[in-house]
Amino acid sequence: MIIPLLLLPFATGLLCLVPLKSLRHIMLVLAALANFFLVTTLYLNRENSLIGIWFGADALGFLFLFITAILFVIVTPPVLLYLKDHTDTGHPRLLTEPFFICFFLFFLGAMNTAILSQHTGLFWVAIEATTLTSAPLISYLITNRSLEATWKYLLICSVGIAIAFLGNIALTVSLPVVIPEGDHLLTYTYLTKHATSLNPFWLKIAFAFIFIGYGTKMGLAPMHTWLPDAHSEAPSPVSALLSAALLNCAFLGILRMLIILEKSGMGFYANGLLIAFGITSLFLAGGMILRAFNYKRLLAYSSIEHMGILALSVGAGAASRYGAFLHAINHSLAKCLLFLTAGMILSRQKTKSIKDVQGLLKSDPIIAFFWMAGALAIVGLPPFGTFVSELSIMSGLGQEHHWILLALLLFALALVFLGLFKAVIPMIYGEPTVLTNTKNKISALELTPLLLVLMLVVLGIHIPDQVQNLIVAAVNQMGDM
Amino acid sequence: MLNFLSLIPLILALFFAPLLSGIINKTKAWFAGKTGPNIFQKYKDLYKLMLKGSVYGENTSWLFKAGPIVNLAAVFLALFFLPQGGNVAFISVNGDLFFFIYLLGLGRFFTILAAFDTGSSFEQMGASREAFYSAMTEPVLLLGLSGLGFLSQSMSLSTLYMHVENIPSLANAISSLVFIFGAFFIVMLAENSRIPVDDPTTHLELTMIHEVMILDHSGIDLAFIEYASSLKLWLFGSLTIGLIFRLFFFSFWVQILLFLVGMALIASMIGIVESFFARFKLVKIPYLLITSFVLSALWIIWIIL
Amino acid sequence: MTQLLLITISMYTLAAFMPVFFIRLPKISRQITAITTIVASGISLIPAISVIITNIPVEFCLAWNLPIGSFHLKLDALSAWFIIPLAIVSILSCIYGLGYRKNDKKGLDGYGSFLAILIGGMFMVVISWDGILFLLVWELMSFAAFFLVMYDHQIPSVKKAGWIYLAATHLGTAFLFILFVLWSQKADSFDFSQMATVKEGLGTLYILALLGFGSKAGFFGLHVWLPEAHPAAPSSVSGLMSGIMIKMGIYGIFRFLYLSNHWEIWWGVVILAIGVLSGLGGVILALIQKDIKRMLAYCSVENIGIICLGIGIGIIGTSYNKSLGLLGFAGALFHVLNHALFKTGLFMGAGSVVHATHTRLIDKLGGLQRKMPVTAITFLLFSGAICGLPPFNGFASELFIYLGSLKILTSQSNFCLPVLMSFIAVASLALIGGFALFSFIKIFGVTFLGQPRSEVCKNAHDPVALMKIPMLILAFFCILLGLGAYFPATLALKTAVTLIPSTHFIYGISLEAPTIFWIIPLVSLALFILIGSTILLRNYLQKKRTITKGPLWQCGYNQPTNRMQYSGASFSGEIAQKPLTADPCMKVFFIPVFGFIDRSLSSVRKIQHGQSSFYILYIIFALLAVITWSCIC
Amino acid sequence: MLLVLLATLVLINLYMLGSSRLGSLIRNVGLQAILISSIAILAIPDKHLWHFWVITGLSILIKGILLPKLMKYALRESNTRREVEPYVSYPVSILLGLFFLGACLWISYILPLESISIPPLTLGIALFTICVGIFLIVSRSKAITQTIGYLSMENGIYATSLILSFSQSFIVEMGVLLDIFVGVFVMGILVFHINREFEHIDIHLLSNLKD
Repeated sequence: MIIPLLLLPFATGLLCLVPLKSLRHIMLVLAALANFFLVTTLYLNRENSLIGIWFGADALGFLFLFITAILFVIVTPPVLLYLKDHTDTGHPRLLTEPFFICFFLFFLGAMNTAILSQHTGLFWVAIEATTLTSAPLISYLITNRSLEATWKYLLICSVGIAIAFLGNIALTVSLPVVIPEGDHLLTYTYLTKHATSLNPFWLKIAFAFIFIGYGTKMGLAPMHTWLPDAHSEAPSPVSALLSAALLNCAFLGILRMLIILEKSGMGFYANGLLIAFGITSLFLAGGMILRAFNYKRLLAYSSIEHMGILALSVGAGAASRYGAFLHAINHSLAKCLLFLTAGMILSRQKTKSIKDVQGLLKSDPIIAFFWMAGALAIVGLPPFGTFVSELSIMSGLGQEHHWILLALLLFALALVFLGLFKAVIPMIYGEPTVLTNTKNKISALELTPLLLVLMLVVLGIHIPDQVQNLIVAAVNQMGDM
Repeated sequence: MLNFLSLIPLILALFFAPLLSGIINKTKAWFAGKTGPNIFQKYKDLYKLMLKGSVYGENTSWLFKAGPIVNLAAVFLALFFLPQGGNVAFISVNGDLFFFIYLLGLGRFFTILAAFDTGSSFEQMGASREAFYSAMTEPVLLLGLSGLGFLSQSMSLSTLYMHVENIPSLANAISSLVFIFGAFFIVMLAENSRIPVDDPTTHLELTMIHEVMILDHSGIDLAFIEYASSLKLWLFGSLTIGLIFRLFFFSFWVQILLFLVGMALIASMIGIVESFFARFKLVKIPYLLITSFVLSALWIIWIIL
Repeated sequence: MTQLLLITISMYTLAAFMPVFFIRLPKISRQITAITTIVASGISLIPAISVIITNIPVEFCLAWNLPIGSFHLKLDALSAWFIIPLAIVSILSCIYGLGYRKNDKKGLDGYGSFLAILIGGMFMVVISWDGILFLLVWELMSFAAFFLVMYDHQIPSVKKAGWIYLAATHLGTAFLFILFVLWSQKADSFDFSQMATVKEGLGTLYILALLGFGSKAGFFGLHVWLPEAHPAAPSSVSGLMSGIMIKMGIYGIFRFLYLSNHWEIWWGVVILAIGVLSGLGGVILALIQKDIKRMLAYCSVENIGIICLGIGIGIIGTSYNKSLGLLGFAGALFHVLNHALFKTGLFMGAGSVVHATHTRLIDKLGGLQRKMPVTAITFLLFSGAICGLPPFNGFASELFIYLGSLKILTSQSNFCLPVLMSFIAVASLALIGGFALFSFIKIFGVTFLGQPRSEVCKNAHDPVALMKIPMLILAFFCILLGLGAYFPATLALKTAVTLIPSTHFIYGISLEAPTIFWIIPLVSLALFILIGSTILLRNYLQKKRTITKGPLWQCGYNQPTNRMQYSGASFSGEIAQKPLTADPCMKVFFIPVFGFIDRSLSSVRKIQHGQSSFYILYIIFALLAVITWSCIC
Repeated sequence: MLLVLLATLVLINLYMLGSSRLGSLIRNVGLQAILISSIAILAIPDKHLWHFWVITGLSILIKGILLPKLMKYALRESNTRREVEPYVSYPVSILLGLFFLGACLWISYILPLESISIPPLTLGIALFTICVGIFLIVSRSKAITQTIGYLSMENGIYATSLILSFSQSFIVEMGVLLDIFVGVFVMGILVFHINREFEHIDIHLLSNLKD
């Protein structure tokens, strides 16, 4: 079951290089659906899917697999739409359309590989692969800004991940006895089993490097610097995927290491790091959002903020982890919704600056609806899932007696809230600056965000048991030590 | 709850109320070394006004007519709650003092609205001043009365003013009454627009307060207003003098006699004050009212410590 | 009864989604949405009344598939007491809203749905018995209100108002988050019944509750959003917001007291101080406004202050000698009801004025009582009520609070804190009342009396029937509750008793309203008789006299123009020479603080300067920091 | 023999810090890769692992020959020959380089590495290579130089991994190599395009995106 899941995106990606355009598009859609289908089947008979040396699907993995698969299905139509809009423009491009789709699928494949890989080294390879496959997507249309963004993304992430590799090396050093030809030595299962017998000093060093490395990819401050640029310049569906799926994958790497460290009794050390960087990200994002001028960058900063929340709430202790994972899901959905909507706004108003967009409610109400819904969801208001997840994170903090953290979190959230709505209210309300009468009608493909809204509402009002089980399993995997 | 015996002082009040202004004017005249107007002048004025026709300002509305009537009715009704000379009032029930105060408020409300209705800037100016000063007198009154409530452990206007046995010593009681008496006296001056707050006999509209509000009323309406204001003077006078009547009680009739004498005394005291003081500048008046508030606060402190 | 609760909730939900079904024909959808909401509110009255009379709470619990919290509803006397004004006010403002929006050409807008959500949210707030559920519906309510405030978003100032409202409500809710997290952590459950068992650390919770609920109720200092949001919102909504939504904050405080089973005396002192501050601050600021709806907003602050005085007297009395507090609480509860009625009415009146003249500045108005008599009469009546003049309902509730404090005074023979506090309460109530009279004379006089001050009044006229009827009904209620104050007063007492924690409760308290409430109708009757007879006398005397109309006496000046009239500004000239526009708290506290935070935090933007080499350096430094941490740890 | 190689490596690193000519930088980074692989061949005790040879061979091929060729091409496209105005001037860079060398050696001596038979000197120099790479990325102002820096950093990491953990498995090594290859390839393409768009590859002007 795992192998087809791994191969599918790459295979279809290669197939997409065929010159038949319509076929290509169908292929993309099918791939997305098939991917989701495979994930589901894999989940349904997860009992008899044992975790091998290289690959294996555990509870955490399933959580993120599902997020990725669902989001991929949802962003596919907008991607096709985006490609359709930009075919005939003679604008210079980094990739031809076939290659774009190919890389897009490879990106998915890389993420799947990362999530499924059980081997530290392999995980590293996969994460680096996600960078390499997604970088070309960012500057699909070549402009100064997109090239710059891509360059920074590539350079900063590569350096960061290289640091993570040093972490892996330190991990091997921390092994008690060095047997040549021991592939299984660096699997997460093995490390978790023998966590107590690892050399604590080297383990700590390893975590330090890996945390910084994958933290760069995850977008924790102050390693976040690539994130606003990449997210603001990429085609909106791509930024949606970057922000909603990719960051989670990097987070997974940290989580898996965290399990090992907690097992070996260094939880305080690791969690301290998570909390510290989480708070930093929260406040940095808050400060940035207070005076944001570009709505896509604003969304990027809010991603940083939410990564901060995740790190903080995972680090705060067992009680708030349920909320953390729930929040990971909610944030992915909400952020995807926002980025897709941002793409719609951009395609109509042709500007990314907040003060040039006004009166969406009048010019195109449906977009305004999506935009407002996304904004409400991202700041954690009912009836959206984020409200529940943030609230349960807070109560978790309370149960762990982290009152200062709770206060800081609330303060940062308030900052983000103020900044966000200072930007969103003028965008939605008031008289529109330019009535874009050309593309006012919404094509059916653009209604996919509606799905996201519905999912968010469902998660906010009544969490389905399947999701419940998924999260509980993940929490247990974090917990049992 | 209803005390029919107290209808007697009530009726007396209705009769003697206009006399007070006569006494005041006599006193002033005596101090100024003149003969002054007849002591029953007010009655004559009222009679004359009753027989006059009225002139109504253009585009004044029903409120202009309603003002004097509601005011008179309210003040008249307030009289029923008023204990006179330590006797129980006609109506006495726990908390009726608030009724008393707010009835006066109702009357004031309509007088001021009537003044506003004319649309004449002078009357509106007077209205503003009246509203402002009365807003400052109300707390003094209520604070004083609730202080009495604390002393007499009771909640009805009549029982507040009833004679209390076991006064530790007369001196003590008197000394404790000095502040509140002062406070109430000032309130009385302010509420009834006497010097030094307001000069009823002035001829410059810009400096008037109460008089300017009724510039355009004439005939029977003016009569109502005049009568109401003399009743009001009676009310406040008896509230003030009543403070002293708490100290002793002989018998119903004696009390009534003493009470009438006391009212006459109050009137002449007002006359004395009026002949010894000049009218204050308008900006000074709030200070006077604040003084009265401070006095009552002092009294509260005096009694609770 | 339980079914009725669920039916009500589902009908509100239905109303919220109604416009979606009628997306093609906005006019129909408006009406149907409004009707659904009205029916729902009507149904909600049934259980409320039955609970108030029988005093048997209605309860409904449902396991909820959320990580925390459960769908637990409970309608007890306290909730019922708040539901009654909620239902009445919302029904009337729905009707009023129909008239108000009759001829604005907006197509489909969220008004109806958000109104339904707002009302339904308030209903849920009042009956929810679980912390999470409470917070959820609380947020729903607040945000529905936000969307309603943004109704006229083409006006630039409205956007600012909306943002200020959002900021205020969100910061307030943040405190509520802390409150409930802390509380549930002590009780290890979000269920109110569990929370009620918490014994220690209630003081902190109380402060948090005051901050959180106070920002919604508009305590002075936290009130800055009211004068922005109420004028910005359409009058049908601002009536609802000011009449009942800010009372949700009061409900929260009552509910907190209900759930916390031990009170300290300083709680009472604190809230009494808040009451004095809000009352005086609110009324003074109301006095010097020139915008009619802003003035009404500040006046809401003042009335919240009066309610707080009542609560303070209640707590102090109770914590001193069990049964003393009842009157204070009952007064507060009663005033909640009354204020809901007349404040909504006032906003409706103001709305009709604005609707007719398209201005909110009273100095442009004047003499409207000839053009719009119904509005004028009702407005006058509501003003009388809000100034607490007999025989209107405002007088009854203020009388209650007066009696409460006087009762404390008369039950203590020597000095103690309660005595001092009740003296302060009495004095400040009197002062508030006086100034309220002052400011409402100003508003009513300048707007409706005298002569028109500008052209805007030229073609003013009474509003359509749909707008008139609610005002008349409210006016009727104001008189009814004033004359027949005895019955609601008794009910208020009965409700107030349930507040007092069992540790404090003693038996043998008379739950009859004081006798003076019997006197009110009699005296009012006497008043009417007197007025009538005076009128008769007057007419008799004037019969054979000449009644002429003449020019006014303007000190002999005989070309007065309308613009020479006393303006609102000059009317309150003794207080402040010129009417102030910005709120003092805003100017002194909030703007500087927020500016500071903004400036200091947005300095982090320098980090993102665009030089990738330095970005790499950040990573290296972070790495070094982490390594040092791993060495020291 | 090993010592000679190490010394050469150090010298090359210092030269990379000091040289301004991009062509020679590229050549040196290739040389670096080859040297490190040969050091590995000498230093690693057990050479019987078949995949060890494959890896080494591949890395020499890719990092030593292929990538330098690619970068040369990119360089030719962007008609720049030398690094002008670096953030840190060359003499200072060299001094700093010496400091890095010292630091790395010191670290490699104090690290608790009981189970490893490699002389700390080798480790120290491997770390030094990493430092040089990072330093190049940070202190130079041309995109291509940053690529070179990245490559040299990777070389260093590769060396470190060979020295410290030969339990790294074949697949992972292959993956790493692939990643690096693709990474530098993409970077090369980007450099090419950046140069087309901006008429230069000077990253001073790659700073439009900021807040």
